[in-house]
Amino acid sequence: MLAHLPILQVIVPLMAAPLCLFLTRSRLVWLFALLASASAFLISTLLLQQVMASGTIIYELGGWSAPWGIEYRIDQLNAFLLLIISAVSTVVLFAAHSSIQEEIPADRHTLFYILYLLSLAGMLGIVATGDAFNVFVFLEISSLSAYALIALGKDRRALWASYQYLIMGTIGATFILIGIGLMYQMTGTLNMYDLSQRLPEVENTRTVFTAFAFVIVGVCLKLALFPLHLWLPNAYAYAPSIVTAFFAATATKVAVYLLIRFTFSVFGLSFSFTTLPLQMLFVVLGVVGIFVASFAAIYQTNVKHLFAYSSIAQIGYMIVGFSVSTTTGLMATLLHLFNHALMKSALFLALAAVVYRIGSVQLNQFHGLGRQMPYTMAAIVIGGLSLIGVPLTVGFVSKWYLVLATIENGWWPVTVLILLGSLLAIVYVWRIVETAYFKPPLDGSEGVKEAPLSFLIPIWTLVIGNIYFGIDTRLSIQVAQAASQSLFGVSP
Amino acid sequence: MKDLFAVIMLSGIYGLLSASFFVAMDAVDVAFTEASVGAGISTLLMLVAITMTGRTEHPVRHKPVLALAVVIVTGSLLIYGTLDMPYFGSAQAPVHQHVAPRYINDSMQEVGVPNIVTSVLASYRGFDTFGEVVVIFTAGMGVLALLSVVRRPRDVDDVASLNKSMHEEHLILRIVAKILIPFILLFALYVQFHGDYGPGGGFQAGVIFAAAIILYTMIFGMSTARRVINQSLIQLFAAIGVLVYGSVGVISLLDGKHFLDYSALSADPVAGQHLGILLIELGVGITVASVMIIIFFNFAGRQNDQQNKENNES
Amino acid sequence: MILGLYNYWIVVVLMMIGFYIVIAHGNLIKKIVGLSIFQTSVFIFYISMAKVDSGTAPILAEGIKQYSNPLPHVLILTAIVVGIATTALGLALAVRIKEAYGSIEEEEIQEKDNLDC
Amino acid sequence: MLIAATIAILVVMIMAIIRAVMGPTLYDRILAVNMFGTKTVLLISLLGFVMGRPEFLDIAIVYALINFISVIGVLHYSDSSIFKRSNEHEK
Amino acid sequence: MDSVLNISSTVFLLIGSFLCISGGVGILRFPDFYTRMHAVGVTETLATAMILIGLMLQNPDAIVILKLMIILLMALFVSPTASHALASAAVHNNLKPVLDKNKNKESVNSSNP
Repeated sequence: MLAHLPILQVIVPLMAAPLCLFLTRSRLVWLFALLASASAFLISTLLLQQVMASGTIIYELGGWSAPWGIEYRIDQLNAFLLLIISAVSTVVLFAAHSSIQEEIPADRHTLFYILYLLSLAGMLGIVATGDAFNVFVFLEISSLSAYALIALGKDRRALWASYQYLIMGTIGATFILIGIGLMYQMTGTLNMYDLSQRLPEVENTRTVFTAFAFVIVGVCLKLALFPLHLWLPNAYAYAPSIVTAFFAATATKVAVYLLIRFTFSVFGLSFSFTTLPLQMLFVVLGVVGIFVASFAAIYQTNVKHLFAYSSIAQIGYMIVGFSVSTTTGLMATLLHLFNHALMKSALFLALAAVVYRIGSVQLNQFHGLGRQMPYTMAAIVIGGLSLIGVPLTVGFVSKWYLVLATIENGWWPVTVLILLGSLLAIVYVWRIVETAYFKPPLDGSEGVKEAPLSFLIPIWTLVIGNIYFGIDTRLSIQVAQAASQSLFGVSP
Repeated sequence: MKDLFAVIMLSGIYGLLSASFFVAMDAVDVAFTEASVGAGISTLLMLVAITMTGRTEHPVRHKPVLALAVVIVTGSLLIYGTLDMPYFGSAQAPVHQHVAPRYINDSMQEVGVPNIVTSVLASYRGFDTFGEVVVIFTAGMGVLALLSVVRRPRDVDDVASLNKSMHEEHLILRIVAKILIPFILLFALYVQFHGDYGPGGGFQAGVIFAAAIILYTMIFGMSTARRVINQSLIQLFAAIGVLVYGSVGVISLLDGKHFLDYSALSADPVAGQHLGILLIELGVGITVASVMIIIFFNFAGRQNDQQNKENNES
Repeated sequence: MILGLYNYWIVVVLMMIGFYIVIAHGNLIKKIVGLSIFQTSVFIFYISMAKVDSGTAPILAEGIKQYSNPLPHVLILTAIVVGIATTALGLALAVRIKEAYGSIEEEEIQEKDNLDC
Repeated sequence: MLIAATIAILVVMIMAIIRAVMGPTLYDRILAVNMFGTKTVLLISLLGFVMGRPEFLDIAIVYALINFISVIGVLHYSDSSIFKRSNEHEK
Repeated sequence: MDSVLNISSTVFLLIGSFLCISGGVGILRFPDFYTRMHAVGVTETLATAMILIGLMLQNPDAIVILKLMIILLMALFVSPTASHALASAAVHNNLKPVLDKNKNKESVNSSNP
């Protein structure tokens, strides 16, 4: 069965989703979904090992060789992403059963798990596949389930946020579809590897240029890159907390993956970065994004909003690393993908616990929570420190490599700006710490207790991950380095 | 145009027009689908939706200058991109030179199905189609999550009485529908199993099947239809369709072949392909039909509920 | 012979009409209509590129030499399904928004949201 | 001859679109759309013959069916209370 | 024999096209809903039948003729039913016909139900 791991990775959650309909009790469905997600995690670990040991794995679906059939092509980059997604999903799902009791009506529980699994399968499918059109199909699976999941939020604003996300997401997906169509028209193939072989011949045509523009804009819409980020804060803030924790840690990462895949592997480095002024554009957007989003985060009163804006700022860091387009820069981006997934899932899960206990994430409800929910708030503090980039947390590692990469390239001003951006993070994290620890509890909040273990276990798993990977960086750096080197190796 | 009803009628016409265009462009399978989806199901859904959301659009207060600019930039970029394209209809285009020739020349030996679109859809790119089935399943689950209402038995009686008064006069419609519906169902089966030889296949058949049920629902009323089709049963059917498709793939895995490699199904590879395509098309058909019915029932059920509430208030 | 591209230009114009409706109009249902026009135009674009002069539908029959390209047809079959799925979900959301906010105009909803905050 | 008939049908289709755009009443639009639908059925059948592959008439059958169903649907849902109320408004 | 078939097919197609066009003119030119409906309803069924019969004469293939017959049957069933449903819905919702010729212009505008 080991040879079939690439496909099992996707179809295990995919087939588990419809099976959920046959189970009757909510708890049973939860266990089943957890099982499916955990086995996806197991598979991705094995896959990563295989890839690190023996290099790229190619799996031909239906037994048809590419480019006639669809193939899965797992290299270090995909395997790394698969691991991040399935790990976060499993940990988050662990807390789901308690969290959705409070936030979602009982008759929707089964549907919630089904949509969650579909969304997971969709993301895994996007990452695993080596076929451009297959990306579009799985993108839609994950997006459609995301729209429905966000709309399950309690607040009526969840519906409106979900609708806006639907419009933006569909425009993005359609742009990607147009881009794929244009590429197909010039090369006659849909397979990514084959595309990368055949695109150089027609590289200087206006059609390929347009195709590139459409794909990039479409991906950036999904990515919530700075001027196209408007859908994200509300979608994250009003979705059920579990959904927020899952998406904040994974959805934008998948989009970053697509950006890297298309620019580096499909179009090739020389086309993406020398023919077009893309590098400049992305640095500027990334840096502006960091500042605009961080300032916006400072003024938020809803903590979920605050962290959502902080996510946009973190995407800015990833884009800066990406646009440096050296091995170190890309490595910094990949590390930040991993680290950001760790911290944001921990932070949003902690918020889920807060919602479970006090039913709100308004900052003015946080008074005195530091004493009432010590473990949860401690997790938020450590996550926040990680966001800032304090040494001994994961945030430090990726910021460090990012700074290194920009210095290597001689981009001093960018380095300074990145460090300034981190200072802004201190401000918004401090606001939470101040309210939670230095203000007396509100009247009538005496009954607030610490979150139950079903929350604390996953939260602290992630927090310990945050610290562990901040100290022992071997694993994450080794994989990120291998991945970024392979990307530069494939397309010189 | 401020009247949404007119907008929807025109978009239905656009669906019909584009479908005729697809026929002219030799894409008969696509035309088949677009006709039943673009002009049929989606128009219907939009209509049901506007009965619930209101029919007129409010005038826009601000001038959409920014939007216009974005559209003009995007449009000119696309026009710019077309300049280096191969001419329309040219047989020398790369599209017709790479990949596709194998489908046209060899699919008969490799898959053994005259309709090349079916063999590419179900075999060469069978995994895309699996994705497609899952997309439609996701949509069904999403609509359920958004619109399903908990039904109390009293409401059902209200609906029944309301429907009775509404439909008693449509005697002619009822009789014609009674004659037509079995025929439509039969035709759906024909489309389902004739997909190998002509335009058609699981998706189109599923939509036509669902269309027959929708017709029945509209003419004989929601509660009558509910009595025929059990809501939770139809959900299970939607899941079963996906599972049928998936298990075909899993069978080939168990046989040591790659996922969705139909040659595992039979000793003779071409016979295996035939069997595999038959099974997965069946899976597609079941899921599509049941999801379409789920979507329509939930929209229409919601609308019935709202109407009842209004009637009770007034 | 630049006219050999006329087909694509018509498609681009249609696409942009749909796109304009999506981003410029405030009515939620109309946005969805625009979205489906936008997507359908992309489908037309794909199908036009599959056409070969004097080719016929890609269903094998005796005595026909030139077939049109079947691959875009397959892709678009999938894309149509995605399109209807999006439309259905979007409409469902619009219906729920109407119930929750009492309006399906973007501006009014935004105003009500600002009041909530 | 087939071509001539095709062109005639296209002309009629344009006429139907004009009526659907002009309205003025709901029923005019429905009538126009219904007419457009039946003409599409004819157009598809004719196109099959023009292109020399008349075996694709299945599509025309589907059109005829879908057209009927959508007209019934339009009538069914235009009968519902919201439309009546907005109609009364217009009066 | 062939030429007989061809000529008769041409004649049928011509009649069909003519009827179609006249229906189209009717839907554009007539003053109110009921008269437009009458123009379309009367011509439509016959036009469809004529064109389909014309097509049947063109092709000797049994399956094709069968399919055309099915379409024809469908048209014969469906068109009148749809017209009937449409007209009865219009009457039901108090759409008034324009009866007086002198008032034509105003009534077209005020024929909103």
